[in-house]
Amino acid sequence: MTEIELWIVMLLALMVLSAAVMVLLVKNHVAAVAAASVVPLGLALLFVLMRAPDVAMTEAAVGAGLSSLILALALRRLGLWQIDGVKTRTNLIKTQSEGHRNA
Amino acid sequence: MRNLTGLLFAGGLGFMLLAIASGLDFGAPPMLVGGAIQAAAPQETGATNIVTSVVLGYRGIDTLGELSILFAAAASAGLVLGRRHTTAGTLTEGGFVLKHGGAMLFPLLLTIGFYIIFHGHLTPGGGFQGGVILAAAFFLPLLARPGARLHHGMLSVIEGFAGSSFILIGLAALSEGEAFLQPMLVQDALGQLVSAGTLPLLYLAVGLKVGAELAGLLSHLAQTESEV
Amino acid sequence: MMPDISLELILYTTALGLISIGLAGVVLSRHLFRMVLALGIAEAGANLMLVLAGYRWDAVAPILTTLGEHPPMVDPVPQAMVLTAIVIGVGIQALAVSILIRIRQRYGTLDRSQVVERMDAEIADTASIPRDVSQESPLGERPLPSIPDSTVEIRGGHS
Amino acid sequence: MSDLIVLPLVLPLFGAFLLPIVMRTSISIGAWIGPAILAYGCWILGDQWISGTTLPFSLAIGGFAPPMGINLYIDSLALLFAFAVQLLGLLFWPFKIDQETARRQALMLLLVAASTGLALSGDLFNLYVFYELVAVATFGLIAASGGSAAYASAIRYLILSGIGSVLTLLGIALIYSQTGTLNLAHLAQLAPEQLNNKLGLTAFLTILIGVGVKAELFPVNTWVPEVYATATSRVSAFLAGLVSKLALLIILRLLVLIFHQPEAIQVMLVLGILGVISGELAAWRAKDMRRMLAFSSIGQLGMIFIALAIPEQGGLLAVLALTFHHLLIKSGLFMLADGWGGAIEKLRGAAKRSPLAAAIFVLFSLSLIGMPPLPGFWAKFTLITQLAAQTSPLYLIGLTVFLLATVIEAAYLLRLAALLYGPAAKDTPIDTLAKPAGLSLATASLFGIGLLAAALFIAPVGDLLNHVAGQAANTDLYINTVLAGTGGSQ
Amino acid sequence: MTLTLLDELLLFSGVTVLVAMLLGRRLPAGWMVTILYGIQLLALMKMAPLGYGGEPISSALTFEVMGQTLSWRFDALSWYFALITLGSALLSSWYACGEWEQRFRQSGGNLWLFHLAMTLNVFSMLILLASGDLLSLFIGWELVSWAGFLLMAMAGGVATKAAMRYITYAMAGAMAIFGGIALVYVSAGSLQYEAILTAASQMSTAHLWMLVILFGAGFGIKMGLMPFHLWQAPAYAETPGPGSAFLGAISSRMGLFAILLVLVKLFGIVNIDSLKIPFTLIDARDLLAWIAVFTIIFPTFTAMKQNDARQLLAWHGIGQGGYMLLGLVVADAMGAAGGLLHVFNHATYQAALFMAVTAVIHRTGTADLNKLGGLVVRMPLTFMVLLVGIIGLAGLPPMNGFVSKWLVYRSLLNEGMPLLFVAAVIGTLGTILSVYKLIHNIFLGQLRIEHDNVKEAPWSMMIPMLILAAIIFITGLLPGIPLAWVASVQQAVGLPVSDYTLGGVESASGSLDMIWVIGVLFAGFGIGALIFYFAGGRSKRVHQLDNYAGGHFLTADVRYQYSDNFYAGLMHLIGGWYRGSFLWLEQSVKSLVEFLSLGMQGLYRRANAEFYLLSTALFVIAWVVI
Repeated sequence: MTEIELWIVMLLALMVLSAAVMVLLVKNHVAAVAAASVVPLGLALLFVLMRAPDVAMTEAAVGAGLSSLILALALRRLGLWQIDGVKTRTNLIKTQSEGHRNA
Repeated sequence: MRNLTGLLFAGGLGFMLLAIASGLDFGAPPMLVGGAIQAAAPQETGATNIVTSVVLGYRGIDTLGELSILFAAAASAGLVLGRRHTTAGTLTEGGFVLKHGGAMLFPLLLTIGFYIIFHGHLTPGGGFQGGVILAAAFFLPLLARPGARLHHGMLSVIEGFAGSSFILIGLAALSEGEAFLQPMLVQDALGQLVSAGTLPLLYLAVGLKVGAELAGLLSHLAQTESEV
Repeated sequence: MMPDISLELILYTTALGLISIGLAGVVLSRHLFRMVLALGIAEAGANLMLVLAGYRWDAVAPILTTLGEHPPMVDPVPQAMVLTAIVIGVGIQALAVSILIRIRQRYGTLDRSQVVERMDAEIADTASIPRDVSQESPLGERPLPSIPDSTVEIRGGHS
Repeated sequence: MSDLIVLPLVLPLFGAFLLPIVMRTSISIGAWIGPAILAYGCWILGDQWISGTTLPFSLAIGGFAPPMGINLYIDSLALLFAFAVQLLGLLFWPFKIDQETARRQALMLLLVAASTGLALSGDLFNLYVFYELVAVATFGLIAASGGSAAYASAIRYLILSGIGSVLTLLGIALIYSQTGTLNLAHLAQLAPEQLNNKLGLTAFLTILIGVGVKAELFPVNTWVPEVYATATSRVSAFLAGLVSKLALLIILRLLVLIFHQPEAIQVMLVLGILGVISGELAAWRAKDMRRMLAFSSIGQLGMIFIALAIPEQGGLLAVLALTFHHLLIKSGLFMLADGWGGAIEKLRGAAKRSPLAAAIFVLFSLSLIGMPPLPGFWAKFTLITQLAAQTSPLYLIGLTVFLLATVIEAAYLLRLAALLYGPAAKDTPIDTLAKPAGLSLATASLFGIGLLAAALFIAPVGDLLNHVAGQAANTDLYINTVLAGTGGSQ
Repeated sequence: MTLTLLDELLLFSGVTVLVAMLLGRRLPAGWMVTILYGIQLLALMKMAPLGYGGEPISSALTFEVMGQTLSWRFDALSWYFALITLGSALLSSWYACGEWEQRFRQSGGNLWLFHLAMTLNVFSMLILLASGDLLSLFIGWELVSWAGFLLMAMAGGVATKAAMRYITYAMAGAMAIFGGIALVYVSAGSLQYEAILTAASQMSTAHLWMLVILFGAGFGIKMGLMPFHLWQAPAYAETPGPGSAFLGAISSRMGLFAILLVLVKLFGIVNIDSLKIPFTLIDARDLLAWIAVFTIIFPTFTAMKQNDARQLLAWHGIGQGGYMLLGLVVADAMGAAGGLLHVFNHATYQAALFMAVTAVIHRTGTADLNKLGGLVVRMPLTFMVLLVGIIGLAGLPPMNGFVSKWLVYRSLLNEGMPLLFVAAVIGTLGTILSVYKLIHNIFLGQLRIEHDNVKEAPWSMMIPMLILAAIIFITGLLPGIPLAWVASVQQAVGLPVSDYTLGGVESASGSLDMIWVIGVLFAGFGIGALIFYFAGGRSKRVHQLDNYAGGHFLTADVRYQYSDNFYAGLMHLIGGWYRGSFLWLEQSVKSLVEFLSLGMQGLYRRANAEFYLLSTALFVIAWVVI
């Protein structure tokens, strides 16, 4: 493993971890889903570096693509699709109102 | 207070596990089974992609279980969400790009999907990845034109036949006097499309099943009901 | 220059960090949807952990490119298992999400404690148990009357 | 012949995949597919038992010799469990025909297949896959039972079980990193050198907690009361009766074959004791029958965990006796709860409405309490003699808790029995009282008959269990059977 | 397989159960069952040599289950208790036939269940008495508990509540025994009596202590020893009439049987002697003796407070158990003989008393001591029986209770235990006071108007009562008859044997000849009568109301006899606090369970239970790993 790879791994690790923390901390559900899809994306890149192309493909297709799609569709049906985040005040700490459905 | 305990808890857990994991010999796995499989896989399964030979050969029953899980998840989701095909209230009509792009992408995605599935034993990729792409291919028009419905009947037929053909291929080996799911028709032509005998067929089954199930699942999730 | 920190540590930290963050998220979130998201993160961490189990220094991906002699390969078995695990994870996630949709539809909320409360009440109703609050939970734990949304939003907005 | 043992595992999957298609064309044909497959599975497994094939044997799937491929390990214990799975699947078959029949029956078939897999599989990751399949099928079946509460309990169960599966996966990853194999026999061979350390212990504990979710292990069993209260009785019966035992079987195998650390055993003992305390005490105040049964089931599983903490053949015998006893009893009781599931107060005088059901309830209760000469007594007797023989004081605590819990159990079960036989509440005519549905009652009586038969033939049953326990406790036999002639150790 | 005498007995008993089960709904079932009890008694009589030092008889039936051998056998101890069991069953069942049965059925009672419960009780008691190893002992023990529960609970309502309380206590006791059995099994490697006998002598003190506590508590609960006595009185009192006669006579003696078998015979009372309680002067045996004495005193004084005749008798039943245990714990020849003899004597007079009270209930419809009185003129025979019974209960000559109590007192004095003696005498004082309350409030004083046309009890009920009264007197006159059996029991359990004669005991430390005592007594009465008649002997029959109080003549509608709040002064002095304290103890245990249960339910209901539970789990991991 070359030095440059090591740096990349480090960056990816940082990205993945901070995205994971983001998922829990951001108030907006859409942002949370977005952050949640960054995690598998970063992981997929990591997997490539770990010499696991099959896993990387699957993680990208299933984890990043499909799962985000599912979550996004669900968000819409749950009525949590609030881009601006004015009404939605739900995260780890605050919970009460979860915003009204947009449609 | 609550968050503090939570963070302490998470940090402590992570640290503890890290302390444990640092005892592991990173980068030099024992390779007991892995090594043996690497040595034997090309001859036994005829696949150059050893992951594929593990997925479909050595751990074929895992894959069967996984398919079943996906099937169970789809069926459960279907049970939960019900069958009402009332529709399409609020999903906004896709724009021009989405509409026509979707139409153009459809054959492309289909081709890529099947390509990935069929070359799963030679190159990275295989049934799951290809299946997801197939699902995307079918789901894309749905995004573009919310009014369109997937043909659920057809999907479930594909799904059922794909799944059962996976098992049938396995049972065929059994009826030949071999073990269940034993690879058959392995050719001595490593690197060729036909080298792996029944493996690509299995992957095809996997791909179709995954594709059909995911497409069904997605369309279930996508349809909005008037009562919501 | 080589950074001072080893690859090993970074990778294990990532994997175990993801698991910890995910578990902490599941345990701490008050919103069911966040719990599902957090569960996905924890699962991703476990997958990474599994892949790490098969990693080998200076090895190539487990795909034969040349016949005959080949350089050392990473362990293919964990990769196969991760493949399985990923798909399992997404299946469960889809199911969870569809159940969430139903809950939201029925109860109008996804707040964990509210959902549990309503569920308990419903179980008691179907079993036709007389609801005697003072018996069910000590005084301190009785649910407070719900605060209208508007008040909360105002407070939430200022904090 | 022995190759066919794979069929009870595969055919239900096959049936499940095909069922939606067949149902689409003909419901009447489709309705028979499931029962037919299960009956065939029963026949194959029973035939295996009777034909006297030398047990145990190992069956490599795909023809790949065990450490490389996945194998099924069939000893008497596995066979017994597999048979029980098929039989109970048949007994708890969701006969109801409606719009969702296809899906529900398909899920049931998947559940049966996965449970069979749990009983037979000899590979750690494969066990994980089947475990997840059981979980997903269960979520579906719970949620399918309808009410909003069912959805809520299903999602809570799902999340808890998700935590469990993450922990299990972590444990598997740790084990694999250390040993490079997942085959149980192979692991058993390597364990004394490689897993007899902190890492192995951590791996075991993560798996214990992960799998413990289904086995109703103490800290991760909060789902139990709400799920059993909301799912249909048949599903609850299958879960409480069988699935929890199969999760237990995984732990049992791991404990016997791989992890011998005293700490592992201690933790399990402590958790078991806590489970007994929490379950039985909570049941004391339960106000409806289903939740009472659920809590009592937690307590009983706790007792089994206490038994599991005795790592000898005698302990295994106690585990098996308690397990199969609880399997019979709890399944039967949940069948009675189909109709009697409501508030306990409403059951006043219900014995007059349905004397048979009340009699069966009393029979089950007495056996659960451990009244001789019913089988429950022998199970408990085996356990306490084993417990008393241990030297560590922790076991004596376990013994004490066990005995006290039995008193509490007797108190609440008999309180219910006394209500049943008491006078009906005023201004409720007898005809309006609740009554278990005919089919459920028939199933429950079947279990009752089974219990009585076991009481009558307790001596041969005891010998059989002892034999099974002996086989299960024999690590060398396991290793040799699976790895024989493959030389796959290195 | 040839049937031994024991097998025959058990077979007959089983047949009785079957007959009660199959034919119990028909009217003559009572007679059939009674006859079958008679046949069982005959079968028992065929084993009579056992009562005179014969060799034990084993059952041909043995089981081999889970590595344990189950066997059954009869020795003198079993025979003696079986005799009492079957005798009281026969008489109670006889008593139940005829009028009582009809009344019971008319008032909505389930006669079938009654007969079934009775036969089951007898059968299970025989099984228990026949136990040949600890495991079969436990099986019999549980069967007796549950059969007793059935009999107690069948009346519904209050009875069911009392029975629930009983079964909770009984389960706790059974579990203590169960635990004890497990410990014994581990140290002896077997549950056969012989193996335990050899192992018991080598057990460590701690081990023996644990076993004594477990077995003592377990068996003591059944006996109603303090502080586990609260369940007994309500449970026995609420059972249908003949049932309470039967239960009161024998049921709780099963506890004594087990104590004799396990603590006395297997562990040896001498071994128990060596268990010192640290920092005090007393040992385990003294502890048992003091428990026995307190069991005599407190329930007896509680009995004094009762206003329901059945409750009063039932409380006495608990107190009398104390005498038996006391005699056995002293464990010299006389004391043990007294304790064992008291079992027999108690069974006779307790059954007679319960029957008499039931007869009163049968005729008047109440057992409330505040609502009765003066019945002696209407039910003279019943009065006689009750009188005989209470004389026996109080332990006065010429009835049999005197003999056994005398033996116990004598041995206490002989062995130098004056404190215990004084305490036991206080108990007897309480007994005398309270049985006076019983007979006074029912039979003496003013007859109530509503009871004016009450008749004597029917003959179907009268005959068993008279038989019992006769037995009470005869065994009082000739205590040598039961003492012979008692002597062989003493021999069988390894206690010193007393030298008995037909009229009592004959030993260096004290002798008693009841023939002489009674002779003197009757001679005294005779002399008194002679003096009376020679001195004029004028007596006049007057009507009860031919009397005046406060200068007024009485009329039938005026209550001049106040039976309410009997012994008010005494009650004021001692009342209340002791029984209340035990109730408080019981309540607090129950509340503790309730509280914990609430907590546990809360644990399972918490919305974020995962958090607490998972973190506990992870702490466990941390604890183990680091």
